[in-house]
Amino acid sequence: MADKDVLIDIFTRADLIMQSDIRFRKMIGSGQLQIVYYPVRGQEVVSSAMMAAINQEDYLVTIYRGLHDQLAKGIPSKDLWAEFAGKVTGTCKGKGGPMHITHPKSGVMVTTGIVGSGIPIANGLALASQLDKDGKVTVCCFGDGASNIGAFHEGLNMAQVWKLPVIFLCQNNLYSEHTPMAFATSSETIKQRGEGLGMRSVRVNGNDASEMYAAAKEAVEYARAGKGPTLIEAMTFRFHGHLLGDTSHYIPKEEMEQAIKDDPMPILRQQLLDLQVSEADIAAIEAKNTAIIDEAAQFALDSDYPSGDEYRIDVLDVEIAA
Amino acid sequence: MADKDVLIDIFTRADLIMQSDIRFRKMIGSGQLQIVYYPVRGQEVVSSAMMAAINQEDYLVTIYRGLHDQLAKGIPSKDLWAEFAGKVTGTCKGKGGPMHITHPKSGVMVTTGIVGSGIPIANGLALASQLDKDGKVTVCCFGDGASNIGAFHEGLNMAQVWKLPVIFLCQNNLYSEHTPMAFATSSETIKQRGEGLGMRSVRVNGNDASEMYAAAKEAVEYARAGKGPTLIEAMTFRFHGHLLGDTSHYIPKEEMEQAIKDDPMPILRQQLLDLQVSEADIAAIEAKNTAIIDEAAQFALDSDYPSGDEYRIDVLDVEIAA
Amino acid sequence: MSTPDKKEAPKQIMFAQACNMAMAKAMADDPKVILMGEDIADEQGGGVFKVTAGLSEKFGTDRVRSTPISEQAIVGAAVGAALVGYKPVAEIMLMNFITVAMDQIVNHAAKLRFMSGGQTSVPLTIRTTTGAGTGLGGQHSDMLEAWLAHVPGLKVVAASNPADAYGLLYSSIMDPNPVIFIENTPTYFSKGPAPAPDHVVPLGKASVPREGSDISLITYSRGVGACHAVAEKLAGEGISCEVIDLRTIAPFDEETVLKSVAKTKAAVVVHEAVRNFGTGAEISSRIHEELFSELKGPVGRVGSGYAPVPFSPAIEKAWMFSEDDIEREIRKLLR
Amino acid sequence: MSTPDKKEAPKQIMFAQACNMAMAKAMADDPKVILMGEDIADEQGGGVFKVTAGLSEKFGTDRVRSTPISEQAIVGAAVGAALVGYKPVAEIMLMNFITVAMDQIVNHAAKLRFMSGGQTSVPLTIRTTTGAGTGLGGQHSDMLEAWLAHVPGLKVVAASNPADAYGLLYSSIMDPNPVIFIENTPTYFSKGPAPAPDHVVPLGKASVPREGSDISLITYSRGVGACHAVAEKLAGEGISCEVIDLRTIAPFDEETVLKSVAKTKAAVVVHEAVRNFGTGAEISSRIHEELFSELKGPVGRVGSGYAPVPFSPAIEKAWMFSEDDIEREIRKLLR
Ligand SMILES: Cc1ncc(C[n+]2csc(CCOP(=O)(O)OP(=O)(O)O)c2C)c(N)n1
Ligand SMILES: Cc1ncc(C[n+]2csc(CCOP(=O)(O)OP(=O)(O)O)c2C)c(N)n1
Ligand SMILES: [Mg+2]
Ligand SMILES: [Mg+2]
Repeated sequence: MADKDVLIDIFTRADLIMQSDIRFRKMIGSGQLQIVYYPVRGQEVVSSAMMAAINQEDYLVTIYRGLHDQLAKGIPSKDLWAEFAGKVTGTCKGKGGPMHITHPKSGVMVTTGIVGSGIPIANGLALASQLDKDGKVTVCCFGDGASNIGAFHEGLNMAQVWKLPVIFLCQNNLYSEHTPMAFATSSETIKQRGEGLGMRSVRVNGNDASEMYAAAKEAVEYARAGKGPTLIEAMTFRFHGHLLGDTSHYIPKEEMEQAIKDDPMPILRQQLLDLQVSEADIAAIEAKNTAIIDEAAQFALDSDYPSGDEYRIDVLDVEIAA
Repeated sequence: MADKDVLIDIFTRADLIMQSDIRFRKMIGSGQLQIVYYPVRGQEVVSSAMMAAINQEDYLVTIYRGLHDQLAKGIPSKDLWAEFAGKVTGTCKGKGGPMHITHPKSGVMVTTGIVGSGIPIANGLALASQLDKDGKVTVCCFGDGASNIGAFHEGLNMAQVWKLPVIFLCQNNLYSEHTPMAFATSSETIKQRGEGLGMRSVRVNGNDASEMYAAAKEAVEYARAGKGPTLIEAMTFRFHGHLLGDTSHYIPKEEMEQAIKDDPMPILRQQLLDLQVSEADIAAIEAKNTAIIDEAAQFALDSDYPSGDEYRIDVLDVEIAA
Repeated sequence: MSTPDKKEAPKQIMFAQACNMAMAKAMADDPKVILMGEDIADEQGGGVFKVTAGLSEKFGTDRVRSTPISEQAIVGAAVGAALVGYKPVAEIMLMNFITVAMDQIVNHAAKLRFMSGGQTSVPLTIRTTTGAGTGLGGQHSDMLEAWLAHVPGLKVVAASNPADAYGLLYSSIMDPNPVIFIENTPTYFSKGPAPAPDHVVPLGKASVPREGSDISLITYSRGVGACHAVAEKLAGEGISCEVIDLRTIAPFDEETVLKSVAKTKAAVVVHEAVRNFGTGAEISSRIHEELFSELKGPVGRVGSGYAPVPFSPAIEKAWMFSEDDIEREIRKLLR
Repeated sequence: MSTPDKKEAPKQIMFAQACNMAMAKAMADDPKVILMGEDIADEQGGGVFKVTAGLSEKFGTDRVRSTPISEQAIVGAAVGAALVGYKPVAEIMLMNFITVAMDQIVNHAAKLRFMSGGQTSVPLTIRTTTGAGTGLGGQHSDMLEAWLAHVPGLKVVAASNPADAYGLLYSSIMDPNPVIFIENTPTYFSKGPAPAPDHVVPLGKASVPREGSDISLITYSRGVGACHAVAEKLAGEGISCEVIDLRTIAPFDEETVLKSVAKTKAAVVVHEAVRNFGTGAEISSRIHEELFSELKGPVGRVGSGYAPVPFSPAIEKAWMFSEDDIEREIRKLLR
């Protein structure tokens, strides 16, 4: 079991993620926001525990389903919400949107919408750290389905050959879009693929804060010590389908019921109570998160859209003539 | 030890390959042929034993370094030599050249110059056989370096998920161009990568005719029985560098000396003698092969080049207007 | 999903439905037609846009195969099966994802017939969809047809309405050459007259959905709707626009294009793809090369701006080709 | 291999050598310049064409990194390092191999600056080489610059002589944008005057290696040599050709091109790439759009035929763009 304050830290991040996910789905459902949204409910603890084990200067590369990773890594909610809403006050001035959230100040270097493509890029960030000897690690998040694409293989091989300080965090939620893992994946585990590539690989219950945190810490120390990359296969689940509107029809009823029983959030909350964190203290954390989201959502709604001409800016270093 | 007649069969193919390779290098060296050539000397037994275990109707997909595979599979030497020479009498009317030898009559469906790209295509051939229940197997040849590219990973995963009747023959000659395997490959073996993908995988001395033949036979039976693919990592060596002109400066002297000691051809020849195949019978096989090559080489030199207009034919099903 | 053998086809059908019907007919007509793609079988939802819905139930999962997320493996398997007599239809979910499969498409599908001296061929169809305007952002909206049009050995097809989609997709599947069939996500669910079950549209033939005398608007896919709208508007002012729907982008129907422009003596080429180095440049060049002396003025080109597809609606709209752009080009020419 | 700091540079150097010297200078000037590619370090031979020979010995294998055969991983690693201040130079051995790396090039290198709202940038250079005419066949000879020119956010550069190669490659490496630097295998070992060590050629600026008054020949890479040869020949007949070497293909130097054609009133665009949907179409279209009424006739285009690159010399020659093609287009215009 991780220390109390570590678990509080993880819970604080995870609760912000959970509440943000709920709020996004609510606002999209009510039409206040019109965006394609990839729910993260159920995967909060994986990224919260991972990011609790690294620092702000460390790098993160993630994917379209990245809200949990981005918030856990520390992107200010206002900037993130504004970007989701396509506002000029967003992290990317509204040009990238939810699928391309970027915020170097928080170490969030790339969010990609192409399955697997973050992996080779993460190597480059890690290579820079290795050459600069700046002690940073790079965390690269992707899903189980991504382990079937070529970039995964090329990226892991290169990272291992070069002993790069990178952590490949495969968030195995057992489904890629509507495809169950076993249907499209030749190996029983993703861990096994990392081992096949000669990489230090572990498989953990990503929904258990302490277990996930321990695995993350170990991988981070391993990387910072210059020993090379680790593949962490973190078992988790997504409760609201691939993207909002997905009815999860393809998920067997029993599987869903079990997953809900194993929902990491109430479990982690109970763990805090068991560690004598008072209901009041927990409620205070939750209230603070609610306030952050209230402010961020309002900020996003109130902010202006960028002007159309913005499309000529940031294509190259110089503005493109109209 | 494989049966005598099997070994004779393998030797007959392997000797044709060895003599052809020697002749090609001679004719290129003397300027009679001006082509980029990828020597196969040293890898004769791997493909001869593999192809001795399958039939003419079975499919082969191979690579730029494919002369040994193509001859072992049974492409008539005249057609092959003429294509190497870019003549209209060649397998591909001179349009493909050495790097794209194709001869469906012999089951040689694709020769590609792109590392790893034959693997996904081999799956398609095997899928057709699986759907047609025609009992054919597809053999897909590639090198150790190809195991670092994405297509290898995607292809093996799909083949295993679909249990395709395909045999992935990785001819591990320990080098990719001037790069030793260990320098660029994160795992100690290629076999290990197949296992990481949940595939039946074996590693054999591809230069030992009996061992290679046994592994091939097993894989073929496994595939024909509908059990799925096999990855065979066949250890071998190439004596004349990546392409003709390569001095092999990057190969340690001792390694090269040991490889020459282990040259599969004299060893296989001696095995025949040990099995009471007479020197005269062996000499007859060699003489027959020499005659085949004499005729093929002459045919290639005597044949005409295709006419320039040929470039408008075979682009689409209909001829392109000038 | 209705399929051709249903007694009477609906009067109006959606674009996505037309594609579904074309595949159903092709599969019914030829047992060698098989489908591969991510989540395309009914167990996996019948395609993210439901374009293949019902087909695996009807024809079985041997012929309608959901795949791993492996575009190289998908296209490669389709190429291999095509080499030995199958007519595979590979779905690349979104056009931006062809970037991971370009080797199989360009170095293999397009070239194997030629490099084998005609011994083999690749009767493969790659279906993919794309299109901006709905906030999918920089990696899910690109129109990349210009790349494929530049590759000898590939045919590139894009329909502008359900009936054409039905007739063109069927022809693409039956064509002995590799064909890239480009669908348009934003108009997947817009309706049009249903085709007769035996409706076929030949590849390489453009259509002239609107005849006119003052100027030729040459376009395809979603550009056709935009050109129609502008033509309607300008008709009020007595400007008569002829609209040419290329339908096959490469090799394109020069005869129909040149015949039209020889008549109108003016042309604007319109597409959603980025204007710079887009397909419009080739079409414009061919018109100038053949009809230079007869033209009222230079062929106009309309395309989207020089930028990745922006996410925020305001920027996306400003970046994207528009009816205003088309109108401006027309007026520039006819002023 | 000589490097800039050698006392006196040789009078004549080879193209490959110029590229080597440019990388050596960039690495000496900026510690953030690193090289990655297959077999590029000296242990692995210093590159299959020896273009990087000596660099790992000089700058160490931390900065000159031989890689696995993994083009996606190579370009991806270069993108990642570029995001945090490095100026990586990734070598893709042959241009056909970019087909396996197009996702990293197009969806990432070209777009990350824009999608991040300018928070990040990708000062990356991708060196690659290609070119037909030496019997390398269908998968090792393609000129694919038209694809990359169509991608907003990428610069595409090609030099026609050693001095330009030196000055352009140096500028490409130092440029804050992703640049594709296209070398030409068949002319790697042809010589030209050596540049001064501090010779720099700005991106986006074409050169006018030969002035003329009757017609403008607009070209790049190997097309420049061919245009010079034809210009020489026709000079004898009193036909005066101006040769424009674009040097940067995208975004290209419209000002220089239009200024030249405004003077000569006639133009032919020449490149080795397949003519259909090639870069020549964009350049031709831009000229027509800006100078239509001043032109003697339609801009001519010369490119290679609509086919994969054939292996057999006889077919390859017939397929490939040629001096005869250029001459024919010129005469067609000036007759
Ligand atoms: C190269 C590529 N192919 C297909 C897609 C479409 N797609 C987006 S998400 C997804 C499923 C990915 O599943 P997984 O990797 O398990 O991540 P998860 O969504 O479960 O978090 C697919 C197929 C894509 N974005 N990129
Ligand atoms: C995608 C791609 N990248 C690079 C190359 C250049 N190349 C040709 S052969 C080769 C080495 C391949 O080594 P290996 O797979 O071990 O096969 P071998 O040549 O040893 O038989 C390389 C890098 C290529 N043809 N295709
Ligand atoms: Mg998943
Ligand atoms: Mg090898």
